[in-house]
Amino acid sequence: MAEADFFIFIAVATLTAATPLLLAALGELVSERSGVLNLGVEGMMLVGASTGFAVAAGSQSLALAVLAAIAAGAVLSLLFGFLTLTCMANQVATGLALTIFGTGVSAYIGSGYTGSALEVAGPAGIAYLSEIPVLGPLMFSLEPLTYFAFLMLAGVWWFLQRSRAGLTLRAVGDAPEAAHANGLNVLRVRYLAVMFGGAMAGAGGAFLSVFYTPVWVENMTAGRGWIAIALVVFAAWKPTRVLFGALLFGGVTIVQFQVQGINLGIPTQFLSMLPYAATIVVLVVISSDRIKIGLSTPASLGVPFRR
Amino acid sequence: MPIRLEPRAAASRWVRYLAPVASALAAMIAGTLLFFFIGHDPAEAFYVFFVQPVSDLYGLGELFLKTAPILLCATGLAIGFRSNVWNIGAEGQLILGAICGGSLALAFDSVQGWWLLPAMFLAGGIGGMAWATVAAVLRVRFNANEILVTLMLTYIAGLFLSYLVYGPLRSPTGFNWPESTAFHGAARLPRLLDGTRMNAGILLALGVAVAAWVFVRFSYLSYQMEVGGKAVNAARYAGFGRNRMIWLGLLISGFCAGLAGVVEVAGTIGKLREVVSPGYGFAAIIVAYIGRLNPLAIILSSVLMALFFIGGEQAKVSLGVPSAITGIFQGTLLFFLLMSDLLVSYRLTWVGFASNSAEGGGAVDG
Amino acid sequence: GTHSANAGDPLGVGFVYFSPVGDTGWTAEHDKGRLEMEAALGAKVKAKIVENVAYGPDALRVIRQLAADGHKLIYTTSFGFMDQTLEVAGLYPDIKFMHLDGYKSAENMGTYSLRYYEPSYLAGMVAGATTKSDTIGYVSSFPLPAVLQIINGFALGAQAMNPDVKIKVIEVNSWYDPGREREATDALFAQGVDIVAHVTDSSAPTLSAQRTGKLVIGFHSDRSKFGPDSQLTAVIPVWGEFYTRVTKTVLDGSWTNAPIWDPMSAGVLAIAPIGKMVPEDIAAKVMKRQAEITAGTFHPFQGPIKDQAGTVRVKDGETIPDADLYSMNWYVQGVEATLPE
Amino acid sequence: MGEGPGQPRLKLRGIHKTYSALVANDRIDLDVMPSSIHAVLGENGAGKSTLMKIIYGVTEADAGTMFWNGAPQPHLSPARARQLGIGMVFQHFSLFPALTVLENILLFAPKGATREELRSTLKTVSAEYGIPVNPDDVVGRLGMGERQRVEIVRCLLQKPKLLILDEPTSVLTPQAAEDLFVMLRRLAANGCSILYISHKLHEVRELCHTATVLKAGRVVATVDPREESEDALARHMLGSMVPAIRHDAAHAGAERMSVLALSRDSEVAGGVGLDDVNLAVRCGEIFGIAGIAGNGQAELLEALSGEWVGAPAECVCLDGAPMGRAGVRARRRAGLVYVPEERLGRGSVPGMPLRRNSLLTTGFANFFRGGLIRQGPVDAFTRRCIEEFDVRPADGTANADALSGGNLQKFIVGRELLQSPKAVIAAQPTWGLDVGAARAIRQLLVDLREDGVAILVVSEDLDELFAICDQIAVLANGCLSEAKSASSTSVEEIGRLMSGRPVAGVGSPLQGGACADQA
Ligand SMILES: Nc1ncnc2c1ncn2[C@@H]1O[C@H](COP(=O)(O)OP(=O)(O)OP(=O)(O)O)[C@@H](O)[C@H]1O
Ligand SMILES: Nc1ncnc2c1ncn2[C@@H]1O[C@H](COP(=O)(O)OP(=O)(O)OP(=O)(O)O)[C@@H](O)[C@H]1O
Ligand SMILES: [Mg+2]
Ligand SMILES: [Mg+2]
Repeated sequence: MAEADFFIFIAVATLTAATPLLLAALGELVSERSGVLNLGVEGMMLVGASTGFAVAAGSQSLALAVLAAIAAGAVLSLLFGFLTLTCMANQVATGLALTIFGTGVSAYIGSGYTGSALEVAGPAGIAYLSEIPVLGPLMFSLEPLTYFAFLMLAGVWWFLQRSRAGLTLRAVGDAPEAAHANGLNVLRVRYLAVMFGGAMAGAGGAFLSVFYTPVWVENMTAGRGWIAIALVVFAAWKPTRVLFGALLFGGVTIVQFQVQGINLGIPTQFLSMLPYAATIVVLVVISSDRIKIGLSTPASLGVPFRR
Repeated sequence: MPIRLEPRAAASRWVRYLAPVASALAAMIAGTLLFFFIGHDPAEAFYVFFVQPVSDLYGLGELFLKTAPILLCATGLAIGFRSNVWNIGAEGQLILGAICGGSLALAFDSVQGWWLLPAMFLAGGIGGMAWATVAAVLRVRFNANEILVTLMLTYIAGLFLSYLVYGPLRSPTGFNWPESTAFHGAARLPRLLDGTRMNAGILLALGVAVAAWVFVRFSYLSYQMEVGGKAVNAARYAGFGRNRMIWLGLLISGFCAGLAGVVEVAGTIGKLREVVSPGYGFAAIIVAYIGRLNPLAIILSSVLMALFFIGGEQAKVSLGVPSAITGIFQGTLLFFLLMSDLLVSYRLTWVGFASNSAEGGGAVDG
Repeated sequence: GTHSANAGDPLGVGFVYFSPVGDTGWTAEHDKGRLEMEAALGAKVKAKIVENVAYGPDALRVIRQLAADGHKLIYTTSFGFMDQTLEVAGLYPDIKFMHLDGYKSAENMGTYSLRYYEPSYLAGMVAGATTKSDTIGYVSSFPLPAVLQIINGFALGAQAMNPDVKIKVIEVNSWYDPGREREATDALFAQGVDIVAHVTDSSAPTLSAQRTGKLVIGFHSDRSKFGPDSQLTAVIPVWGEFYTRVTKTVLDGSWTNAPIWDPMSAGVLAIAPIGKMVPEDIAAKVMKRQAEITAGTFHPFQGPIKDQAGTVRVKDGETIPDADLYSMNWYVQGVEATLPE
Repeated sequence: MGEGPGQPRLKLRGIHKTYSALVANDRIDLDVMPSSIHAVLGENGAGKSTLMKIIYGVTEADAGTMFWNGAPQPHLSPARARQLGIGMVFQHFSLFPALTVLENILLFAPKGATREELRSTLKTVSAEYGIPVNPDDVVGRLGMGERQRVEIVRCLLQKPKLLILDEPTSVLTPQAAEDLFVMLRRLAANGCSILYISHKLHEVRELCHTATVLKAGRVVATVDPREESEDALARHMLGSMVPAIRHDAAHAGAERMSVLALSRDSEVAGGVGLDDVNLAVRCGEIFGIAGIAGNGQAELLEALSGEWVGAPAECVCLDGAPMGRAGVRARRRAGLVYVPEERLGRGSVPGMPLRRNSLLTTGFANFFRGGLIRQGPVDAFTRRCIEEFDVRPADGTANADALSGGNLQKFIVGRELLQSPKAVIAAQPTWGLDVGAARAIRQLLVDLREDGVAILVVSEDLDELFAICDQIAVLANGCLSEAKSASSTSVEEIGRLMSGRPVAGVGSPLQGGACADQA
């Protein structure tokens, strides 16, 4: 039984650690499928985190906090959209600038909240259902945003594969000139996609500061925004594969602490390197099939569209 | 919209030079407004941020002290960026440079030769280059995106340095604190001016920048790299191997960042410690852009960035402004610059509200 | 420019913090202390703080600016400011500098730190008496002597109440990283410990314990409001006491650069009120031991003490010399962790 | 409203469009009658595509009105145009390569249309017009001809009343073009109007009922092309006679460039590899390789130019020396120059001025000193290139992307030919160029041949190949047919080989099976 508990713990912890990655990566995936490479995920997550925390601390409402974080991420992505879509600025450079800007803005928003924490309720989860053995804790004791992330995963999958709007989005990412020539509003589609990316990054950030720790601290995303971008590449721009990537990285993060706890004598710094090293390894494995990666990359990714 | 964008036949030379200056001015105005809104006298804030830090010799020394590592990193990055090699892990390469250069200093702590410093720089440069090599191999051989790889390697480098200073390189006399022994005289960069901390690192950085300018402006190799950056197929057609360009872009920037690492540990810090850079490698990315990837302009933008750092600190001490403002400021500056890029290659034409104007035609036909 | 202070002017006191002043945690406690000091000394002092100052060379400009602005006493509240404090101290011989947790000093620069291992021993007693799993988790930051003192003190306290207790340590390589602190805490709970203690700065371990219904020993601040059902007790500094005393010595001219390593008896350390889940008799035992420590009749590192390998480090009947304590680089028996060579 | 017999279906009045100082359409009036196949002719940059895009609502005119069945249409957009019954087949960029055929069609289907409905309508329409398409094919894997069929079917599904085709035949074999004409005539017979743009004047004469000629954005003539000669049409367009290409009898010399048993796989997804390709080009000879792009052309060109060096050295020889493993620049030093198909982004670097683009492939010793570039000699070379090849604007500081396709092509050809080559490879040298520009470039190649240079031309345009080549072979499905002398073969024969079919027949040209079919 103890073993089972242990594995259930690992599973729940992995799902939880994967949540912010899943959220941010899904947003970035949609943005990239429309042809816009937004490297500012880290900055948008941070602003989402600090805004979410500030609103949660002020209003005591977690739902309001998440909504505010979503709005903050979307607003920041709008700035990115204005620069890259309307002003046709280089997307890589603008994304980097957004990360720097977002880091500063988040630190400013959060400056009054350092060291404070949100009071947590008891164990999270859905009453009664979470008490079902094994399945209960696995399925019904997760954070609300984890369910939301799964909902979004299904939603994004449905949107891209089944809906007309999703078809339009893919078309815009594939051949914006053709889309424009046929009367699709490329910029509008891309603005919306970028804003969705920002909103999801904001939600991912809020998950960290409002549910996960729940504490605000500068730079608290600690590279998760970048890992989310990497996940999109791993996933070959397919939503379902993003889930596997997110679980893998959530899992590595959790397991490295377990390894420390078991005390194998590996220097802790090396264990802490694991998630980053794993990112590189998986990136290499996925990317090395050039033809495959080339086929699944949205054709216009990173290329500014001029009307 | 009453304004229409029209492409210029040749990028405007005037606008090209004026744009960064105008962006910097716009960012400063935006910054002062920002101070106004958070309740500070904008004039005072402006003075504290941009003038006070450099109003005496000591301050100027600090300015150049900070300029050196930024300039080194940014110069190297610019060369890579010109060929679309997105090394954003100069910070990690800087750390590796510091580790290699610093280890050499520690290994020869009883030797007093003049050659020690040059050897440290060589080791540091090679260290930075080695770190960039990982990204280059993975990019060339396995097609792995260098943005992500160099960034992940930065986190790894930081942890590796942490491991070293808690473990093998920890000073035996430092009560187990995570620091190496202090470097001895021959392993330290000489100070240039009494009463300041400014050291010879700035001379090295300036030398590298000028050399980089000659390289970028006149060399055939740099021309080839630029072609690779602007049109991959044209480079292939011309026989400029893309892989060679990726290697060069990463190795040069890695080498420069490694040098910056040695400048920090042999100059400013004087030992190895957990943190050897407050983000010079990341700041350098913006600096390279503000300098429009031109090494001479990057000298100016590095000084500007150093001023931002010091001014931000000064504002924190004198006005109690949170240091987050500096990041906001840097981001704003970069935004303005990116926006002004538009004006270099497009002309804004006022077409008025009345006319039946429209967006330009799509590139539907050749 | 440099101000020359008149006799009647208040004493300018500068505080350099490495993180923003917050609600709880390291810097928050220092700043609470600063406020108490100002309240106690009134118009005689005028304090100024600079927060979020990065360790290393950049700190020099900040410390120097505080000195140039006429502050006559400057506290630099983190080890990372050591070299810079020393350098500025050399430039301003008539200003007094106090650096926390370092080992370098000068004519006008003293060092100070607190004997955290004493309250930590007491917290260990609480945990050792409460644990049902006989294993207690520790979320550690870095394997520094100051941290090892705390963990070892804790382990000895726990073993005093329950000889079978083991301590599992996970390092998060940071003083303050709520995400990793949470993950480490959860990992420890998953491995079957029922109590986690930490030498990190955030409330994440407390929140984690509260959420999972487990127990926690707080650090730096009394975080019972975040863990009303989970905080057994917490190890906390009382800086107000300290800063008032030292600032007074500068005011009356009795300041010296003699290193300060204050014990509990100086009133600068405490444990937070013991939680109601701990039985009265145990709490009483702990309070009795606290009295002994304060009275100087008990030393947590009182032999015999064996290290992990079983080697006797402190012989029976002896107490550990301060010098050994200060450079401690070993764990006591029962602690499960590896130290870098 | 109403659709009277005498009423034009489409009526343009005073359509005006400027780009900065440039007038692309200058107060254009145009009437298109029901059932008429109406050609729009003009040299490069005359404003034909601009006008079509205005009709389709992609581009908004500065002034002027469009009438549809007599009713003015103030706010046009592609969606509105499709509603009216206007369909457009663009020359490029109008399909989405990553989507399937069905998805491409679904994208612009009326609201509420389901995949299943579309699938069945698609089946009916493609059967009705004899255009086979598979709804589940990913467009990116289709050949150019097939893509165009998808595009036409996409228009037909909307039951268009006006179909616009902008240079549709440049990617078709003569037979496929013939099939297209049959279909267009059938459409017209059913009452559909057709606007047809082409630089191939003989096609226009064969197909169209009316031709409107544009020059510098203005309508200069409206004629019945069936009653004009090609020269007369060209004269309308250019305002002057187009000199015929002088082409003397071959006096070929020694073998200069040869390919021996070259086989390779393609490196792009869906690309066609090469299967045992053999060819030899002699001095003073133009060797033409006909075929539709995507049949191994890119792969062969890469192997010849040195961009791909995976073959044994003996597979490619220059002047008898094995060069299969030599890089691009080594081959250039051996006297080989190459004019690629893609002008911008391959033959030249966008965002770089011409004076920097001159350096791309030239390596004259006086251009360099110790690894540094001497801009002086490079500028002199650029000026010479601009003058001798009549590049407009005559400004070395203009960016490559600011030049029109024809002028950029002249610059690239000039840059290559001024290097006194021994051998020239030219891919689609006049693709998309108007009659005047095309003849100028063809003449340059012919002149070079007179000087004893070996020239290899890869082209889809059989008129071009027959106008200048001495030998012609066909590359289809990665196999190169035996070379025939141009005088001993015919457009029909080559066309058949291009479609990969030994005899004329029905079927899909590009799915045509293995190489054995050609034997
Ligand atoms: N979006 C645009 N911005 C600026 N100028 C344009 C734009 N589109 C077209 N032009 C210019 O307008 C003129 C007419 O172009 P258009 O494409 O209509 O010519 P065309 O007759 O179709 O030529 P071609 O035979 O080469 O296809 C050209 O000089 C072209 O450079
Ligand atoms: N197209 C050219 N024609 C003639 N000489 C050239 C050409 N390109 C370069 N060169 C000369 O060759 C010199 C050597 O160039 P480099 O060594 O870089 O070529 P390479 O790498 O050997 O070429 P490749 O890899 O194609 O063999 C150049 O400095 C230049 O003077
Ligand atoms: Mg056209
Ligand atoms: Mg070579």
